[in-house]
Amino acid sequence: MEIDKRHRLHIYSDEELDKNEGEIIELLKAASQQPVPDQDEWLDEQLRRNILVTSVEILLNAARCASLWPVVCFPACCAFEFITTAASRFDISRFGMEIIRASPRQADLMITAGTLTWKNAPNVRRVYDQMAEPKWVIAMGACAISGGIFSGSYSVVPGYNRIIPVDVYVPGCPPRPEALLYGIEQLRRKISSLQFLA
Amino acid sequence: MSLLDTSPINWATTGTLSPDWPGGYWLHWVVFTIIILVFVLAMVMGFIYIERRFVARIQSRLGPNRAGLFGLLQPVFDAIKVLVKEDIVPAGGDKLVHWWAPVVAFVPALMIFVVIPFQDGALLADLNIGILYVVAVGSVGMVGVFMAGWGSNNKYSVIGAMRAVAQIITYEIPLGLAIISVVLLSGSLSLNEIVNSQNIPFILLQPLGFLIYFVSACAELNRTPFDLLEADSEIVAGYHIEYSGMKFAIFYLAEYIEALAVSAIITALFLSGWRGPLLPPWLWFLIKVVVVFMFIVWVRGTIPRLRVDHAMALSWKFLLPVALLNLFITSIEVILWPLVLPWPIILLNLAIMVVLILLWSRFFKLGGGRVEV
Amino acid sequence: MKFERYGVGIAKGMAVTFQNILRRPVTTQYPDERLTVSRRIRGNEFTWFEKQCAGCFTCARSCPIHCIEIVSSGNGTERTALAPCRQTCPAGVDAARYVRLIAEGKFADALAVVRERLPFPSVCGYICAHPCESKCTRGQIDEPIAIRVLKRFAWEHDAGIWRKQSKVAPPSGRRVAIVGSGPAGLCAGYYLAKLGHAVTAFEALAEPGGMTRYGIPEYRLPKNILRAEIKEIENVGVEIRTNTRVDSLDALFAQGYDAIFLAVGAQQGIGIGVEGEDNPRVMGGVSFLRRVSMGEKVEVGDRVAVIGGGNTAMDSARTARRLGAKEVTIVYRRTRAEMPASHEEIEEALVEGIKIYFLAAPSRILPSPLTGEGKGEGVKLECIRMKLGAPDASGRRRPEPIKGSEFTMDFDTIIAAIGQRPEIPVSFGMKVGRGNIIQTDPDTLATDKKGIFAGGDAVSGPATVIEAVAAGRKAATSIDKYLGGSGIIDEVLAPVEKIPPRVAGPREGWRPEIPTIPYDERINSFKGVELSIDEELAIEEAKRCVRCDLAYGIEKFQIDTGLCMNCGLCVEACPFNALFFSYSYECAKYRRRELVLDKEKLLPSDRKQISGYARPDAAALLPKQTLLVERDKLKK
Amino acid sequence: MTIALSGRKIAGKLQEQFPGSIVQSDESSLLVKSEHLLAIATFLKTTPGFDFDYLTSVTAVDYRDYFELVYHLISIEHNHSLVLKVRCHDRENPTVPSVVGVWRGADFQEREIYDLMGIKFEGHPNLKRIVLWEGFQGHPLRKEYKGIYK
Amino acid sequence: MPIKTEPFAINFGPFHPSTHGVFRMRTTLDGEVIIDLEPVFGYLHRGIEKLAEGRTYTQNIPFTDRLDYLASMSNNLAYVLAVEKLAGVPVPERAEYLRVIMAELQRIASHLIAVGSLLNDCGAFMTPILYMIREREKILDLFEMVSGQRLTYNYMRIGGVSQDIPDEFLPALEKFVERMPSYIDEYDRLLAENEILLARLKGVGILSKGQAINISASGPVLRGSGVEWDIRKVDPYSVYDRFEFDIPTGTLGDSYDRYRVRIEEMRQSLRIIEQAMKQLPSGAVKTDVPWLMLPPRGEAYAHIESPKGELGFYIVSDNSAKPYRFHIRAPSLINLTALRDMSVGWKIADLIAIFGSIDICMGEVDR
Repeated sequence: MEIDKRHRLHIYSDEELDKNEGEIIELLKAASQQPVPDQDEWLDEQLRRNILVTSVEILLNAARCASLWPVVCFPACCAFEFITTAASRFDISRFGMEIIRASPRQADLMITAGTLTWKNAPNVRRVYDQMAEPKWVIAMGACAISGGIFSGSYSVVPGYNRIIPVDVYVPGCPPRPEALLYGIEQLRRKISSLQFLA
Repeated sequence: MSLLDTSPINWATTGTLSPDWPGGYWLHWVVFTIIILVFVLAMVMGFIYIERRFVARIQSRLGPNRAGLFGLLQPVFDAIKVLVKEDIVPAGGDKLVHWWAPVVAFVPALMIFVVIPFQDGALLADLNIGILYVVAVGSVGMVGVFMAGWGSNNKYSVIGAMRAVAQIITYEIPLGLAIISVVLLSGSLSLNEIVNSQNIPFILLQPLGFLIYFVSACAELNRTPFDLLEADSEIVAGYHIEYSGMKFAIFYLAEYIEALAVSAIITALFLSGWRGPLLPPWLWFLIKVVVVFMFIVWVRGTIPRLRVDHAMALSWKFLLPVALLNLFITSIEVILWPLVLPWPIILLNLAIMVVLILLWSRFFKLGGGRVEV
Repeated sequence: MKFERYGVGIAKGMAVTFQNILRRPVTTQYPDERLTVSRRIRGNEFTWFEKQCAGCFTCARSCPIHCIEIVSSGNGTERTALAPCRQTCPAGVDAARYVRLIAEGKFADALAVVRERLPFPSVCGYICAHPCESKCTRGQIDEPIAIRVLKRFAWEHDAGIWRKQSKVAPPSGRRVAIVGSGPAGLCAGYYLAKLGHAVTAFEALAEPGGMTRYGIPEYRLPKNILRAEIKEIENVGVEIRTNTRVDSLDALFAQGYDAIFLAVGAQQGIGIGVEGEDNPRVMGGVSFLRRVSMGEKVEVGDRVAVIGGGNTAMDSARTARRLGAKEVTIVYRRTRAEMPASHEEIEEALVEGIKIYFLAAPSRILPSPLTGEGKGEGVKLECIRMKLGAPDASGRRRPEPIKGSEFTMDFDTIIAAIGQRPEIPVSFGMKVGRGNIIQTDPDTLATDKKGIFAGGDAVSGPATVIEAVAAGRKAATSIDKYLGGSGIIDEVLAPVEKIPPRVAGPREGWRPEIPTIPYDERINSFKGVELSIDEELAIEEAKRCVRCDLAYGIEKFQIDTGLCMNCGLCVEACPFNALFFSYSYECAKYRRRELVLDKEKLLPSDRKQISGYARPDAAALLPKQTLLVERDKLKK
Repeated sequence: MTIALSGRKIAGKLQEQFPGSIVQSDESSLLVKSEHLLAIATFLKTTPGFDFDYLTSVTAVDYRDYFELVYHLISIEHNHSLVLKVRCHDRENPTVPSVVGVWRGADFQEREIYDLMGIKFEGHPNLKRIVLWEGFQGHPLRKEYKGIYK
Repeated sequence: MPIKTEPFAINFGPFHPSTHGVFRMRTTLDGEVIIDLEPVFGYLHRGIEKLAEGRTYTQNIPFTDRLDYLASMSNNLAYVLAVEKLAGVPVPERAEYLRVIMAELQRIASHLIAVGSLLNDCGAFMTPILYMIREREKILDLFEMVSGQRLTYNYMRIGGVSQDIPDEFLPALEKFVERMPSYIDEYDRLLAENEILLARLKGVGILSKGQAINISASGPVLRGSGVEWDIRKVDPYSVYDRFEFDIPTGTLGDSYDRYRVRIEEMRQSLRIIEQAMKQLPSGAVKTDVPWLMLPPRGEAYAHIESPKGELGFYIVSDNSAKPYRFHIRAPSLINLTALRDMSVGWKIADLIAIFGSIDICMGEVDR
């Protein structure tokens, strides 16, 4: 099977791709100097008004809480603490989070397990955009919250909330599986107080 | 006699429909469609739950136990959540093909249940070419998968679709040959007849046939060891990468409905359907279906994934010749059938199976796999 | 690739998974979902003890990512726990306070603080063995504070304000006799004189000062400094009679003394105990130093051997070097780590070109024919190689000779500085224990004879000047109590100062180099080796002090757990056990701001489980203070 | 034990082989001129006595007025090691011959040095940034790079 | 007449389930066959070497935890050995033995993840990796007892170890060392002779002995190709010369040999731990080195046998409290030079298997 080399032309050359990627990164870096504010205004106002959520919403929220499917976002050390949480000893499949969907389309929870660098930021942003609504983000670990030990570096984004809105922050480096389970508990409490159909 | 006092059990045992059945054919059709839909959806929910709990048990963990009692509501919640999620259609993809793909994949899987006998005579249409219908409809689902692969404008899904088509074509043939050897024994194509003729479960008479059928059925289902289709470690999620929300739910259900169909067919063909000593026949049917499914799940939890060319080579070079030999041996046995008692035949078949597998695997070469570039 | 054993491998695999189906799942079930973690976990929650915290910024400075933010209110308050330097000083000198006073430039007050506990600030400034510097907290960070040098600096900048506060009680009519005018005797005499007793010190030799006068060579402690100190003590009323050897204690009692304090020191050198020791070229270390310090011209020749590893050996070697010896070799039977001499002494000796033979001990001394040109008979020293065996009672490893490893060296003089023993005349009738030291009651230093006390090297064996002073203080207290007084000898000389505000922590940076005279000037002169330091260098050095005796009020103590990486370096760096890691890790939050723990959240209000990370016995270390001398009530 | 060969002994042998290529050699390392680097490298790799066939690591250090490249070489059968150093004093565009031809292991390490330190390697098959993105200004590991926030 | 096919480029991009972190392979495929492959790194480049120049020697220890985050103890050991070699700090006996025990436990934990993720990439639906993580949990408990953390231990200090082991550590270690061989045999029964796995791994991604040495591969990748080169034997550091253990090496240099070498190394590590536990002396665990120590001017290169290969630290000091240059010789980065030669011509599924058998850790590749 002789491969026709001429056909390689329509594939972009490597230099071109790298240059294009470089521009995207520089654009994103310029655009994301301010962190995305935590969506806590509506949380307070929600709890203050403590109106009853209609029964349909209770069912939908319960369904959403019971089957949160995390997307594959495993840059660094927190990834292995997340895998250990998904493993046999601290089993998150008990809460219905077993299927780690590799494709963002079916996932609805992004657990950012690892340090975010500027080179990886556009990809994280693209994966977040590809995820179907309603989606949530748990910033896991000190690097995800504030850049952690590498916060001063020239190539590390000081916290995921510069790129994507974050729902729950789980501190620790890496956070213990119990801390992550507690973080997921917080997220479930946040989801069950959501109001969609009003 | 009104409908109420004729419970389905004695009504079905009267063989063909009693003449004074008020609605005639159409009422029977409506009742049975409802039974099939209810049976399929309930069993699929059950299967999802069984699979997640059983695989969890294999991996010494617990599996979902927080949603409802013992986690029984977990599949329900999964379904609700997936149905309510946002439905994304990829921009570059072929919208029409993308939209229709799940339907084309889902409907054939449901149509298989028309000929599956839950009990003697209790099936929607007792086609006399039942098993041929099953094989024909079974492979239509693949068209849906290919449409999904092509429609979602994603390189991974195209690779997945290509692999699916290649795999189905190669495994149709051993599947068909295994079915033919069963039909030889039972003498009729209709599933109801096959089950009735199974005084001895065909698995004993046809161990090699069962093995070939089971392996090819796994390939049809894209379950491990043949889940090259959505091998999530290689091509992310195969054909249903770009699907989310309702369309993904349909694909997810289609996969499990096909599993249900295959286990139902296996019980019908090899494990003598509803026949069993004590329990009511339809309960036997359910038990056997669940047992076969758990075996499939057990295989899924243990065996690694075959490479594409290994899967093809396994089918062309190993299953096909062995299936032909099996067919040849079965035909000889059918001729000798009336003269010899069944038990020596069973032992003979088992011996043939072992000899054939070990002998043939000596010649079976998988090829290096490296292409000089 | 052949499939000859088709299916066997797969079957085995299925068997293993089936086996696991039967095993119990390992998932941790609720309620013990929260595992019992080890006592030492570095979780995500801090516990901070405000009382323990001294506001010294060490934790903030040790954190690699600066996630601890401390705003100090600057007003320092006394800490209940004593500073480590003050705890280890035998005489209890408040080193932290006087270093702080120097940092503010109040040198006279600093000397007053030293004088409160120490009658010889200059002597200790020059030759103290500074145990305080070994325990200095700053030593854990980079290098300890140069406390001895600052004490000498304070003495050189004395404005004499301590004299105003120094009171001498009216004469109490009782008379105390002190045998021996070493540091212990004079210190006891000084305090007894201030309490009004008539003190007379009897010195056998020509000048008072004991070991500091005759044992310490000129280049380490200039004689005029010592004479000035002793002058101060005489001003208080201590009468010193030199060249009067005391033979019998009863004679003293007969002369009307009510109490006697034996402080004869340990002047007698111990012999090597080898054959041929009586050779005229062999002399004792102490006697060699005494003859030199008396001004006698001792002829040592070109090659000198010094046997022993203590301070006396170092002094003899360096004195020999100054007397013109070309080649001085120290023979010590253990290794460098076990040498009792202080670290700087060994360094200075090496700098001055003195060679040290480790793991070698003298086995024989033989007269050898003429060595140098016409310098009379030399001496041949035969040594044997040693190797270190199991540690003996004193914790140092016992050297064992290696058979047949003798080697000989030729010298002009051999100085034996193995050790010293007190020389107690039998006429005193004292009960004498091992090493010829006087047996006394450790707290009151009283001997078994009524009215007779003993202290200093005579009781403790050869020890440092500061320990002799401490013994002198203890003897003064017990003698005063024996004579019916209150026994309180503490006095307040320094004015009570307002604690200076300090917002930032101690100065960063290493200990400055202490100026010394260059190498070639040292050889044939007895000039003082260590030069005095100027003011700005002293203030710089004093600013490095962590001030462990103060606790600076903390307005804001914040830890950003969103930034913190649980490395535990801050908990290890904190010298005051004020910061603990505990392991309740339920700390996920909705908002980034809430991850910052401030003072209220950090206090140990409800936390029971304090983790043991870097504090193995965490529970035992909770707020508890260590007290050497209970707080000076007089100060308040 | 891996015996670390002293630079001086090796310098003696290399002197007659490549006159004038040894700049300075001391107990632990051997400094050579960058023009002779490739020749010396192949010589060290091929001659039977040395057989330095395993390049452990390539490092660049910025000593403000010159860049120094440190090559740690090991011979697998003789189990001895050598430290080879090369300096380039030009700071605008420092260039050093690439040793990828001799040891392929240096490929990524040289690309990383080019990326972080800015030293170009002639003869490197595909010299471009490895860990940073194309549009990045400057080379972070240089001493005068001050891109750090805290 | 050759079929006219058209190659297409595909990214096994940063977010791919089986690229062990954020590693991207820009491959050109012809159908399933790989024509060309270019690894792209940098998605986890945090600039540790630049940050380390701004912190003191003790403050740099937490950085080394995050280099190869699956083998933090080995990173600590390598860095601390380099600084001790530079500053000439003596280490007490007990600390040396504790370091050996921790390094070997870490080797087992790292190999468990390496083999587990290789088998997971070959498709056995997470079962082997979950078994191996179940055993790794026991090791993590031991580490948590000793250092208080589960993954980033920051346990070793310059001049020894930060704290002595608690008294419940040794019994737990004995129980672990006695039980672990039976678990390793269980993994072998589960998959080692599985025909499908043999077909997927045997003869796939061959790296010859000469090629392995030329690309200066190290660790299981080098030993898989038959080169007997293990720093613990060849250039013994710490007290490794007091234990006897042997070095498993492969023959063909294919993915299966590398998988076997890792399984055997786990057994050897257990042997070392047993011997170390018996000879563990009592005494101090740390010489008191001041926090801000000033090593003398000069440079030092120390290398150890980390689970991934030869991990080296090259530290240049200018007699200040902070290192002048802090370079890490990352075994994963250098082992990746072999990826292109090994995988061209194979199919996608083999690429994933070969990549899994090299066992890299992105924290170390990008630093």
